[in-house]
Amino acid sequence: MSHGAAHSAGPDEGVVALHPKAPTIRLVIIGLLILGLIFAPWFAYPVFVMKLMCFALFASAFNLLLGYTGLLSFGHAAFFGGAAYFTAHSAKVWGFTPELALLTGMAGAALIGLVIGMIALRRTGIYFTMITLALSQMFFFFCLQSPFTHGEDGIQSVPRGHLFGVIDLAPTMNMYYFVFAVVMLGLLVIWRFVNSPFGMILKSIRENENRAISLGYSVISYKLGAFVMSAALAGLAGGLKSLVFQSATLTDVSWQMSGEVVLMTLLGGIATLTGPFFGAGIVVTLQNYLATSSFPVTILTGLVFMVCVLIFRRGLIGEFYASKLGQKLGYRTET
Amino acid sequence: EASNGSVKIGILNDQSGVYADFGGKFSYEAARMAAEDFGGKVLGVPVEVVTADHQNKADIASSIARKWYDTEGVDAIMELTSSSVGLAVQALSKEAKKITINTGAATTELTGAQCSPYGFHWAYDTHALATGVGGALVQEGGDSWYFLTADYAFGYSLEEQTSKFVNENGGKVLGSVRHPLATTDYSSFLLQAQASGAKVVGMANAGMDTQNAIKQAAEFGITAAGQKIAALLFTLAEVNGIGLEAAQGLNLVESFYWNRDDESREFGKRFFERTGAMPNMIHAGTYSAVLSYLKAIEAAGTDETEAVAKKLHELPVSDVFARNGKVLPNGRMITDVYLMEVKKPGESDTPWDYYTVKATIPGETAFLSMEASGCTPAN
Amino acid sequence: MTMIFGIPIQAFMGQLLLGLINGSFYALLSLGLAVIFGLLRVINFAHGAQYMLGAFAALLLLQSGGVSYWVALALSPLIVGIVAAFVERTMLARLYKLDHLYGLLFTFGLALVIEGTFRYFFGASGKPYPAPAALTGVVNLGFMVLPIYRGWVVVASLVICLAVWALIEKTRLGATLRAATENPVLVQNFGINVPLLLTLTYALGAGLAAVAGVLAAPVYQVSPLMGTQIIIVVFAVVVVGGMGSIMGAIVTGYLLGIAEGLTKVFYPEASNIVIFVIMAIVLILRPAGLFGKDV
Amino acid sequence: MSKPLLELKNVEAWYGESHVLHGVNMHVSEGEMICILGRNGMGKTTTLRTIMGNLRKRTGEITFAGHDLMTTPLHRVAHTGLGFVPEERGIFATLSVEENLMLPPVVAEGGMPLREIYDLFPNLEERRNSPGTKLSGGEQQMLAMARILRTGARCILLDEPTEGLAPVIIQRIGEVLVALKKRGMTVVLVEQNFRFAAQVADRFYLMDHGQMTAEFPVSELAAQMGMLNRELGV
Amino acid sequence: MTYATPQADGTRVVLSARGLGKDFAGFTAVNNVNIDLHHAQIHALIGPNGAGKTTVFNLLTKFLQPTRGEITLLGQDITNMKPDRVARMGMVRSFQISAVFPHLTVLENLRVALQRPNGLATQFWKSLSSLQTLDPRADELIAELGLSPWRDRRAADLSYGRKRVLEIATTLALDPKVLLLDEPMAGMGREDVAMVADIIRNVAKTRAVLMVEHNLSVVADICHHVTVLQRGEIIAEGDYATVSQDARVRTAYMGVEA
Ligand SMILES: Nc1ncnc2c1ncn2[C@@H]1O[C@H](COP(=O)(O)OP(=O)(O)OP(=O)(O)O)[C@@H](O)[C@H]1O
Ligand SMILES: Nc1ncnc2c1ncn2[C@@H]1O[C@H](COP(=O)(O)OP(=O)(O)OP(=O)(O)O)[C@@H](O)[C@H]1O
Ligand SMILES: [Mg+2]
Ligand SMILES: [Mg+2]
Repeated sequence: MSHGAAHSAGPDEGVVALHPKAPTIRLVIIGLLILGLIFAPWFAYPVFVMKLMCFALFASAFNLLLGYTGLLSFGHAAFFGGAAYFTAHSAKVWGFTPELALLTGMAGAALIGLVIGMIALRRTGIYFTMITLALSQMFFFFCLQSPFTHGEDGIQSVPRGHLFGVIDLAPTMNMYYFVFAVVMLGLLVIWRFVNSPFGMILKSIRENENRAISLGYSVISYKLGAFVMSAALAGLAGGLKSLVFQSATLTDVSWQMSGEVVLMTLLGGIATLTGPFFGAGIVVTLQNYLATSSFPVTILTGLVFMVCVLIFRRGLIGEFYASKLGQKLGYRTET
Repeated sequence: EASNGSVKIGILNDQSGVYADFGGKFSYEAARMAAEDFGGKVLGVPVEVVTADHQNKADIASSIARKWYDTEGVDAIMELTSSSVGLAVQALSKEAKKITINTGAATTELTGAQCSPYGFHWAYDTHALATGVGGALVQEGGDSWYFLTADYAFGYSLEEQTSKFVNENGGKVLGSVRHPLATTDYSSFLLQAQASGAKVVGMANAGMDTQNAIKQAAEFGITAAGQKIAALLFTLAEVNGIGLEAAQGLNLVESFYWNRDDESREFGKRFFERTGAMPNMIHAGTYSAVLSYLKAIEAAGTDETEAVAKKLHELPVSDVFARNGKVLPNGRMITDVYLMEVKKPGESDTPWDYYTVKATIPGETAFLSMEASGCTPAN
Repeated sequence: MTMIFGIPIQAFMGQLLLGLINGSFYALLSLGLAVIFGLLRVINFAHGAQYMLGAFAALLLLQSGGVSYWVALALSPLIVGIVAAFVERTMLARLYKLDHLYGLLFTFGLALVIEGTFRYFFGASGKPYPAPAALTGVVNLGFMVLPIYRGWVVVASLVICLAVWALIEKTRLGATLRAATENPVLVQNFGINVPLLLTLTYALGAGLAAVAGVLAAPVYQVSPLMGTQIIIVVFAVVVVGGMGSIMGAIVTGYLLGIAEGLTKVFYPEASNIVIFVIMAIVLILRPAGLFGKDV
Repeated sequence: MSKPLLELKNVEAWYGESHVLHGVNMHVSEGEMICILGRNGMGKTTTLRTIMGNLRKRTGEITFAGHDLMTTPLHRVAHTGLGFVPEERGIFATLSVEENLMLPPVVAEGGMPLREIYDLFPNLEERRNSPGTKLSGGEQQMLAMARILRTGARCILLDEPTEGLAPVIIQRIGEVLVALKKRGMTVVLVEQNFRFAAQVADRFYLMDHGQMTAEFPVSELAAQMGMLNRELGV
Repeated sequence: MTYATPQADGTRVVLSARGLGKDFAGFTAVNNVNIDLHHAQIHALIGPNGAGKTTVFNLLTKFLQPTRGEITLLGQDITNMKPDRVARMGMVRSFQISAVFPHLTVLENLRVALQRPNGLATQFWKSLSSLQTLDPRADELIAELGLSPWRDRRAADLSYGRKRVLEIATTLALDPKVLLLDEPMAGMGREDVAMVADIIRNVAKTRAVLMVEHNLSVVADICHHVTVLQRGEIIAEGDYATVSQDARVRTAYMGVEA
């Protein structure tokens, strides 16, 4: 994110020797994480893990933008919550099957992303951030007033339906593996996106925009592409969440939600693939845990934010990547 | 007998968000009072009350509710402030076959189209507020109205229902202005209301919106100039919040007032000792809900949901909150509600003595009948 | 009666004036925000919380010490300023050398903490604060009845805004501060105590928010949520004005207050989003904002 | 010889962990112009930055006009009469040319009035209202120097003032330096452009790996050419 | 020293600017500049600091929109085009302040440049290894510019001079028809200057080159044609020998001693 870092990096920064089996070890770590999720319902509460996965996908989608194009959006709730409404509405009112409903939500989010992106991308840095915040706030008021969202009540009792008209998603386990599959697919898309020729151009734009232009890249189109992609995937996460909880409400479009996703990403580690997962895990656990304690959630959330910014700027996974062990395993940190 | 060695009641509501003062932590206190007053035990097993803050987020509420049911042996969830949470948790509980008694949310949907055989609604709803304010106030002479309506579903339904009663009682609605949620400055709307010449300015909004609107009405001398302000959803806690100076003369509806009779005063006093505040209808309603639930378990001789729900439907409700309450098949508990007027600063002699009761609206009028509710039992 | 856009000119004037009053708060708040952003390059998300703190400080001073409104008007910005200075010194100052986004994230967390704490101790609905005796009552302006207090708000905000603008733009202070944000070490090499300067600036911005808070206390409910509600709108005001432009923030504050006021008459449902709509239009036509320099 | 105006004794300095200055000894008398020569990365810039106090991790003795600079707070150093023109020029983008010029507080009498500065650098007057960094590279260099002349500093530290400048400008800067010296200004010059330095400096230091390895007056320049050629590859 | 003479015979004009002008808030940075770039020729733009050389570059490459005048590239009017379009048409520039992608390796820097011409830019579904097809060409350029030892180092770790070389390499990777180099030798050591001069001479055999340079010996050495700018206007034109004898050029730019 910080371009300043480029200059301070000295020529012979302490380079740690790569562990000879680093790539294999990295694969094993990822594999273990996936296995953990497959068997999670046996030792953790499935709805909780589903929620965590939805937010992890949301945070990863957000990270796609922040981590790999350096754009901090403070309006991602619009895509997440917007898609939740679209998915819920199409499943409940139009009777769409879950996969179609999700696609509807995604398409809607992508469309909002296109509109917001076209306006906001005219500026960069902090200006961009403020504009996304304001535009998503407009969308919030739209949702508040629009009849199809049912205002304060929200859309409730959304049917999970039958996947492809066949598999009933009402049983928790069916839903769990559906969510698992979709989230994995989403993450795979993000991973591929980041590690693709397109992602390479994004990275270079983040590093030096003018140079990228002079090489003939239409910077705005690439940024917009990433923005829409991020919006669509955030939408996928939101839609999925509305199916898991069978409701879509205003909280998902509020600006506090936009703040939460920033927190998750920051906490986990910007520009790391697995970071958002851990960030989402911590935030979701905290919220659930604190709900039954007498300590106010907002205060703790705020404190975590402050401490994170002041001390663990790289986030959990980011710090690990930057540690000796992480470097040995061949993880690269961007910030 | 009780299934798993205890009867557990969960109080799930907003304890840190915008509705924290509505019921908030004090609802938990009220629930514990009820459990203690009942004797702490039912069917020989202890009664436990747990609580959680859903932070006004439906998904957090849903996950807590599921977790309570699935892993913590909670038998019933109550309070459930805010419509979205109330509806979400009731729907989920219907699937999980668990009882919910909502005392915090206003929407009639809970016992209407989205009703549930295990879902109950205590304390108040938009219909009761609307009849209370709309109907009773017109009879008092406030026959021309102008609404300040929060621009979302809750506001519309309050305005719509109130207008209906105003019209039915021979009054007239002169106009309304829809203000966005969370507006801070109402002077412009108030000026429009003033210009309309209506006798009553109805506030079809909630929370901070109503508080600010009322304060500013006092500032612009609306009440002083002879117009009445009627707040459609406002409770004792909030009157206390803005102070009598600004709230004087305000009309509102609650289904409970601590200074109603000796019994309620005694309850109020005990509640005050525990919380430092007098109870409003949500607190008293939650107390009543817990008590009724425990009575139903005792009567059923089991804490099994179907049986308890059946008893809850059958048994009359009679306690400090509801003296002649009964539960309709759709889960709506009906009881008297009261039209209040807020006293002038000079008239109030004891602390928290804020209301004069101007009219009592019988439960049958205040709440929708089963037929009119839109709840189909198969639903 | 003369009509304008279908409403009596009297009513129209009244609404215009109300808009101006509302705009006074926007102007004061966006001014503080612009000062902090323009000079420290920090998006002060805690601005709403500081506004709330100002109001609460006045309230608590009144409740505990019977401190009058006028004294509170001086004292509570001072208190908030000192608290802000402490936060800046111990925490925020460490973030200047990083990407500006971290300042935003930090103050976002700070806002959550402050608001959460006040909500925890004072509940959500808040407390009333009486207007000072000298300013109670109303005057009849012919076209409307104006509470005297509101008139005072307009005057006070205008005076404060102009004073701050002059302080920053008409003295060398402004240039020095801008330079200090760009290259603090070099400015120190020129013999200027930069850390102190930045601390004072942040305190000034926060103090301005607190002034707005005290001014607002008798008008709105003093509540932990009062800041959250207004801050997002104020962000939009600052963006429309051109971020970092002091004059832009002030003028746009008043203008948008009026625009919002008029919307409340002609299309009330849109009155909360009108500012965002204007923002979107302005950004399409003039990406740098009305008064912003193209950066 | 009278007591030097600026004196460094056995100064060591670090960037974090990396030890850059290894015992620098140097003295400059009032009204003298000395030039520090040396290959890239030998610590010339660091020496100047250490004098100004920008590197806080340092040991040894630095005195200037009777002040102990080791204990002087960063923002007080300028008030002792030292002016600094940094390597990267340090022009402020958000300030206009004139604001840039007026930024450093006047620390003593005898600074150059604005009029004279504009006469010396007409480009600056012409562009005085445009943003500082919209100036071309050369103009920025002029601005950086002009800015210090205004403050009345007795001694200026110049870090590679000719880098990236057109020959004609270099010449002008040379003239300015000579004029300043005539007025009694003390100058510490860091230069890569040997030809330029040779025309203006009174005395030379050669810096190598964080130490002064040679020192000679301009009169010995011819004699030292062989050594310099070896060391600098000029 | 070889003074290459411009061929007076009809060489192809690839880029032509007519009456080019640029005002910044009332200040005229460039005024009435006419430039013709010929195929296979090196054209130098020199002048004192602030004369407007970089601005002319920005105008030609459309990073700035000219206030006046028009520009034709390969027979097409590009006066109102976006800079990336112009780059795609085959006019590529380097920057005065070195412009590389600091956190990418040398190889990756080159790949980024090669991606677009090879149609591998927008594929977000392909893997990174699909970019390996670009490596042979990238390695060729790396070798050609003597960057092989640093192939897998991050650009940020290179010395200033190497960064400049890398920037030239990425520029060449696009195989541009017109090459604009802003002070390509600034900050380079002696050997590097010679090497880069050789490279420029070499690539210019098949394309037009416009360069800004303060190093007059290089200009004298490799440029066929020199334009001297002062205060935004052209004060002299011709080959180096002619220009360097011009009295105005001598006082305005070189100083009397030159
Ligand atoms: N900010 C820094 N952090 C760490 N090391 C630094 C820093 N700045 C400079 N150095 C190192 O300190 C040494 C001396 O650098 P310095 O800038 O003083 O050299 P110099 O003699 O001025 O060179 P040049 O002629 O290139 O300007 C070099 O090895 C350089 O890499
Ligand atoms: N964006 C801008 N806004 C205002 N003025 C500008 C802008 N860009 C350049 N200028 C001015 O235009 C003039 C020409 O600048 P330019 O950078 O083109 O000079 P140059 O010939 O490249 O000089 P140098 O050799 O020092 O790089 C300068 O006086 C500069 O201050
Ligand atoms: Mg140096
Ligand atoms: Mg240039």
